[in-house]
Amino acid sequence: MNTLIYTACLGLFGLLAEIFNLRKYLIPIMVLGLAVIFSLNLQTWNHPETHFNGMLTDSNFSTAFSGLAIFIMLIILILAGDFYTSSDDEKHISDYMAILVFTLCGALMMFSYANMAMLFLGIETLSISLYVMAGSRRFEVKSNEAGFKYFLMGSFASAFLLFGIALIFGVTGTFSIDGIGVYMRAHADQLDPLFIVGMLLMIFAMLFKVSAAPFHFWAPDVYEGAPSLITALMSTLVKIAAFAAFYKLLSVCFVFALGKAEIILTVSCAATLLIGNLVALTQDNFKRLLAYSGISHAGYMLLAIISLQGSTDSALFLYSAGYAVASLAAFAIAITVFKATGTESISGFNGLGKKNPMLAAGLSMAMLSLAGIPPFAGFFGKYFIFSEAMRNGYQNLVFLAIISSIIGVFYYMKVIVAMYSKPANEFEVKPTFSYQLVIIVCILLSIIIGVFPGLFTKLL
Amino acid sequence: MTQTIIQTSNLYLPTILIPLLPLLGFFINALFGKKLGHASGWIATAVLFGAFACSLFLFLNLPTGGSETITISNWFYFKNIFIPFAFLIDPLSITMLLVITGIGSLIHLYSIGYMHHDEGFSRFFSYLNLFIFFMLLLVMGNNYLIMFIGWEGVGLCSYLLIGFWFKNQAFNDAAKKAFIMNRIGDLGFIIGMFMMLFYFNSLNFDVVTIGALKLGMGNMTIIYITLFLFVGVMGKSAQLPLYTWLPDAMAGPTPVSALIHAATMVTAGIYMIARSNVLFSLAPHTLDVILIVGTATSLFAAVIGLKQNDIKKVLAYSTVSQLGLMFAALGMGAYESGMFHVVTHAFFKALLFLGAGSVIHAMGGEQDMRNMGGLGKFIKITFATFLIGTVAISGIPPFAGFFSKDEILATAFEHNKVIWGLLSFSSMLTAFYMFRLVYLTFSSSFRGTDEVKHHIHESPATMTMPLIILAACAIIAGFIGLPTIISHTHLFKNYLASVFAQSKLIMPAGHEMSHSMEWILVGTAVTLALVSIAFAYQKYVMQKHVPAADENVKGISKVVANKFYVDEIYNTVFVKPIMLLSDLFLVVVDKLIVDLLVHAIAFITNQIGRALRLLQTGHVGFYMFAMVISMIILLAVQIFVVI
Amino acid sequence: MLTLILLLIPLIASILVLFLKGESVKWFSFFATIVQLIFTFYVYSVFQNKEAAKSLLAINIEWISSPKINFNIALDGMSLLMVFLSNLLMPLIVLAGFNRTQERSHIFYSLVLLMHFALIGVFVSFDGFLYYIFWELALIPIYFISLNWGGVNRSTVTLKFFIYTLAGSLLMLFGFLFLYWNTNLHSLSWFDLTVNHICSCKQGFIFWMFFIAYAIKIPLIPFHTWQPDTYSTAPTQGTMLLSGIMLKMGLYSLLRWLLPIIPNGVAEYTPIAIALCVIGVVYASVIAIMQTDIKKLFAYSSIAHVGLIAAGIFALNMQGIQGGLVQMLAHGINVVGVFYCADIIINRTGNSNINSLGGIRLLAPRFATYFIIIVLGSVALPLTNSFIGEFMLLFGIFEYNSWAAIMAGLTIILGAVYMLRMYQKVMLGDLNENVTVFEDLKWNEELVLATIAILIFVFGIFPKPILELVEPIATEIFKISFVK
Amino acid sequence: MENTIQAVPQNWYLLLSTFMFCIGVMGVLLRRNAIIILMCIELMLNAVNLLLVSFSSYAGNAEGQVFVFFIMVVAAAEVAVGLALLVSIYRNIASTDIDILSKMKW
Repeated sequence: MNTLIYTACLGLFGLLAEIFNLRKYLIPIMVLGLAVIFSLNLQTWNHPETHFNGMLTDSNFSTAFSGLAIFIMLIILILAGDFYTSSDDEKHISDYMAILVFTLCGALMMFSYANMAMLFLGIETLSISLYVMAGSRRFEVKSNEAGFKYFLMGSFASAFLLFGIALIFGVTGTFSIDGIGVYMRAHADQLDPLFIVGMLLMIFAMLFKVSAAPFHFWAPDVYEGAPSLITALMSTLVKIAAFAAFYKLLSVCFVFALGKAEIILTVSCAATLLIGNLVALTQDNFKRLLAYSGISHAGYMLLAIISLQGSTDSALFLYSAGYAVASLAAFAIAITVFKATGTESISGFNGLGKKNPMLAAGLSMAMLSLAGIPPFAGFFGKYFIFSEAMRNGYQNLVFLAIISSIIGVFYYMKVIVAMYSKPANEFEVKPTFSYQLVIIVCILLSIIIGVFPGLFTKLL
Repeated sequence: MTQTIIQTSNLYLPTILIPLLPLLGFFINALFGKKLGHASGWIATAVLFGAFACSLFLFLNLPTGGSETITISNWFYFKNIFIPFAFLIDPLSITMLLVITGIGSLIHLYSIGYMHHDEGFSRFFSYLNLFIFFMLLLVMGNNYLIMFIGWEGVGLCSYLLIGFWFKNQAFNDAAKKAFIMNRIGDLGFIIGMFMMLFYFNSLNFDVVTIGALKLGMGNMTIIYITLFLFVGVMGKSAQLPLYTWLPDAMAGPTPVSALIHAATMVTAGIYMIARSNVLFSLAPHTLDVILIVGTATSLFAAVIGLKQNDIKKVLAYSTVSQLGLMFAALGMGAYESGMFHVVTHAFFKALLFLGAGSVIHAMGGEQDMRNMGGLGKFIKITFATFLIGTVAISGIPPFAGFFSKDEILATAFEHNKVIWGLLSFSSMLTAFYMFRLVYLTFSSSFRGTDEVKHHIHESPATMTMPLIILAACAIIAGFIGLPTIISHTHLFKNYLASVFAQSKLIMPAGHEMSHSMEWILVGTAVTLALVSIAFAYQKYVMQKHVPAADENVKGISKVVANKFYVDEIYNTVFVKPIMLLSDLFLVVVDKLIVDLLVHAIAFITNQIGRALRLLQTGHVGFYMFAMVISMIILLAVQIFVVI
Repeated sequence: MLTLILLLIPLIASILVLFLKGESVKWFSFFATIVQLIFTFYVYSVFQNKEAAKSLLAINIEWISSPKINFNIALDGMSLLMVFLSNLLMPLIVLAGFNRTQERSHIFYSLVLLMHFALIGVFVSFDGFLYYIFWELALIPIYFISLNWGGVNRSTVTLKFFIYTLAGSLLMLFGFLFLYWNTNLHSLSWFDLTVNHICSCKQGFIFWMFFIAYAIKIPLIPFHTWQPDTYSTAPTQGTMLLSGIMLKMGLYSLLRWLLPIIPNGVAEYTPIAIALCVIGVVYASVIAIMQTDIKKLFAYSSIAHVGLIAAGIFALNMQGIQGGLVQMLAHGINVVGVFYCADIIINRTGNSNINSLGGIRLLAPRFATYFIIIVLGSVALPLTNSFIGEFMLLFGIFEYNSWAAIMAGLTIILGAVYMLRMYQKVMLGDLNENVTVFEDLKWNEELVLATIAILIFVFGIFPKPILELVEPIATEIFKISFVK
Repeated sequence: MENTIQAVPQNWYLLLSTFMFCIGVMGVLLRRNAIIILMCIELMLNAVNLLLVSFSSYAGNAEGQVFVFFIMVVAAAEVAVGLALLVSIYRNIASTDIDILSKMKW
């Protein structure tokens, strides 16, 4: 709870910084602040507490995911320093920073909500900030389009979420997720149809938020159009927050009625895996490629959501962490390359292996991690999720996931092949210090998670 | 699981020295040959004489009818099967040892002169030594696997030596052909060994023999084993249908032809059957097969020999024919007769080849008899020794070939009259084409160019010495096996008796042939030989007939001269289809079917991706529409299917 | 502990080599591999002393608690043989590169050593999951080696190779997961899996998951199409790694992770597996006969040879298993030899078409001698290393089915056909106009080839130590996997 | 205790708000003008509000009504952001037709 408050304060400070003319020092201060918050967050470890009359709860689940989210935001803020360099950006830097931190607030709420209201608020805080950030390149039509598409579809989906919440409230008379859970346990065999419809509507809305097929349409367009840094944010923090919220929703509220949603979840999971991987095969734009890859990752994570038993939560966490570090490394490198070459196409990476071997090696490792190849974190995430799904008897889905991972390797390799075997283009690519730092840290983390996955699975 | 055997036998040292000496010679020549120059030839010859001395030692010291197993090590084992590295010394192997080391050392000596000007001098001797090593392993091993090592090893050396002049691709082709044809046989040998392993759990000769005796007469297992072994033999001893490599093998230097392709290696098959005599005796059907194959080969090769013009090719076909004769003997269960012919044949055929080598040496490399003639005047020693060899092979008493051949023919007469007729006919042909060879080469006048004529000279002493020794042997060797009509002690048979004792028990010999009958047979054989010699004399000396140039040969002669087109038939039936199959596999199966399938999967996946991609139209209206529609469908499915 | 050191030496060397430059890179790598080799001999001496071995060689600590994964490494005869093979070949592979100049050689050798690490890991892992990690890890360095230092068309070829093998291994992963949750011990430890078999009704399914993975890696037809292209495109040292050691992973895995784990499944599908292997032997041999590209020819010949090994293993008898192990060692040595010879030829003449080569023996007699020895080794001439193995394998197949043995035995003939044809066209005859100069061997090349030639004879003449090394474990595997 | 809200049976509220919600959805799907779509989304939210209020009233539980306030606040924020985005789009492409916004696809 404290984490949330401090983060909100940090956001406010960002807004106020403009007044004190602190633009120059803003990012370091924010980064420092987040680092402090990160360590404060650790204090809630093993101190489960409930706040605000049961609106928020701190649990190890929320602490772990909060830590991850804060870490991601930390990285994003470090990257932001060298990302927002144009004069227009300079002017708005404090706004951007503040909104980014508010995004984090939304995510934190989504991790620790204990009430539908907080879930809704969290999602909306997160989303609204992102609508703004996605459209923040005011003079670029692409950015506008991305922001507006995201906004339209996001609020459309929110309406379904709300309608679902309302129906559930109507049946159970409470917004508390524990209360709903208790109701469900009591009425597991004869559930009110209204309740089921409400639950399904909520699931649909959450599927939208995690960009699962067939509600994934927004993701590629928005990822492509949004500024690269925001794409990085969306593909990591937002996705993880949505999944954590979704997981919590299902595991606390709906766990006894999951049979009623099984077909939807299974179909969605399968479709997400296939669509994400298959369409990604044909992409030339790197961001769009990562968007589809993100969709496919949503498919794998859905597998964890479907299994929802035993240590699925730690599997999900490990997967999220692995996915996040790899994605961040990939985006950090991609942003550098985009800046140097002025194109977001994969051809921009041509010959990177010769021009800047370290960068190429980093991206290769990131790609291998995303593709799920040991010893990188991505592999272990997948492994645990598959293992959990297998344990709970979803062999066919696991098999499908395996097949789609094979497909997935194709397009990750496409990038690697471009870097190492295509003739180099003339642009010089040189990452700034902060980017180098981020890349090294993320890759190292990816390997560390890969070599000692036990450290992370024991967290939950 | 290991057995330790302490050797106390006084035969141990000479036994292991026999193969070790040539091996040592090989290493010296292979590693330091370049530096040694011509000394390497002498070293190679010396080690072989050493081996010969050791063999003689064994011959003298092994008690009559005894046998000794000399174990070097337990080579390896798996399951309950132990394969020792051990040598078996008994009369049979000593016979072979003497032939190999004796004739081998003479041929080495001869080679010093013959190869004197060749740049690969030391290489040649290293190969020869290696060959002797493997050949010795072949005949000394106490189990089939050691025999097989030698068996394949001699094949390798044959390959290396046939293709000795590797600049010439035709020679290389011949070498390759020899190796591959031998390998076809080797597969049969290996399968035979597997069957022995499977049924007897051992490859040792004694164990296998005991096991086979337990299975009894006419058991299908033994028939299969022996048939497979015989496939191996067909390859190594150039029997129908795997004989075609031997004439081609004449591409190698002539001493090689003498040593490998006449005296020793090609008789390995006879040795193997003689060694496994109990097995074969227990499989009468296999013996019939051997008899038929041997007879057919003998006749077939003899016919082809009639029309060959290359001096070495004639000898090669004669070798094939003689080998056929030996197999016919084996097929009738007359193992001693077969072995006897091996020995005598080794002498006179080595002599003939070396003589031919001397001729070729004199002619400066020319091998076509049409370009020779009248050489008797120029190279007298060669002529004289060659003539002795020819008389011996033709079966004129009292030369060596007569005795051994007569023994076989006599057995054949007893066994089956048709076979006897065919073999006699083949012998007659042999006498004819051998004398044809002699007349064309040595009598009448020289047909070559003046330049060549000027060059003709007698070979050096290193070459003529072996010729003389071999000629002497070719004259006297037959006396170790005098027929019963002359003497009652058949030295050779008695010496080998212990080896074939068990076979004799299994298939008792027929009644003793009457002396008068045998005299008639001898008379017939000699008469036939003399008639064909006379016929040859009439045609090639009186009429001075010279074979026509290749393009003028017509009709049946053409077919014969072209070896019945067997090579061409093999080419069309086996080689071409395999090449075609290879291309088919690569282009159709590999590239088109398998790889296409792999690529098709990738392609289809990609196409599905492309199709699905179009769903992403970019219109936010469509997106929301799709969302709602899929929501409705999913809801409907969920509600109506589950609830 | 010793096993761990064995595992760590290459890993540490792989990291250290990144900081070096120039010639020192090669020397350091060579030094590291030699140290590793010497250490292997030490381990072997410890291993011979069976009592001490158990505690010194095995490590078993928990790595991840759920799903339970242990860091379980150990050595038995089979592992030691494979480790020995890797460590024997590694110095040769490094040495082979001494007279070649490579861009960014420190990365190259780092990858080579990393590969070494992964390969050792595969052979010493006794936990299925750990094994899987190393199995996959081995793929990455070789992929980058081929991609970066490969020849023409490298991006497509290596991609195909990567995806193909990865597809196989993911199926294997599925198999492992299935195994884990469907056995009642919930453990992937080899020692548990071999005792506690999964219900035989599910074994057939797992068999295919594993079999396809291994069939791709080995490769058996019809999963082999990645191999000829990859072998001919990869840089020589990569090809040596791939053919010499990496494909042994597949064969080793058949013995370690297929036969004893799911004996019933194996027994059920053995006929199909053997049929595939034997057809592969003949098929690949026949293709090799008409190949003109020297590296592809060797690639197909390798398919034939490993097909034979796999067939022998699937024959499920002692001589098949033991012969397979012996032959793995032999094939590893020979195949590295032939590919190195091919590389020397291609490097000197710039030509890999056997029809436009010829007469090299005239210019390089020493090379010719080594080459023929290696060629004879690979056609399994007696007293060379592959003879005993091939003999036992064929006998194993024979015991299973005599017709299969006769079919597989055709390799004896066909092997001679294509190998001698190749040798004749490349080395013999008169000089081809494309070959004008051909320098005889350099010191490092001679050292490599001489070592290989000596090894060919040493293992051919003294097979007993190897057979004895693998006998206990082969017996164990045979006992477990033999189903009536 | 009767109150004005409860003068109407609860199911009617449910039907009405579902109906309103569906009108909103149809509007979003069928109209092409961004502003009208925005309005339709507001309509959907209001349908939810109505539903929550009625449920809250029938259950005698004020939580629902509190929730409505949250929704209203969020909706206001959303509209503000949405309109701002719309303005900047209008500046760039001089249109509010959502179909023109299809630069990014496939």
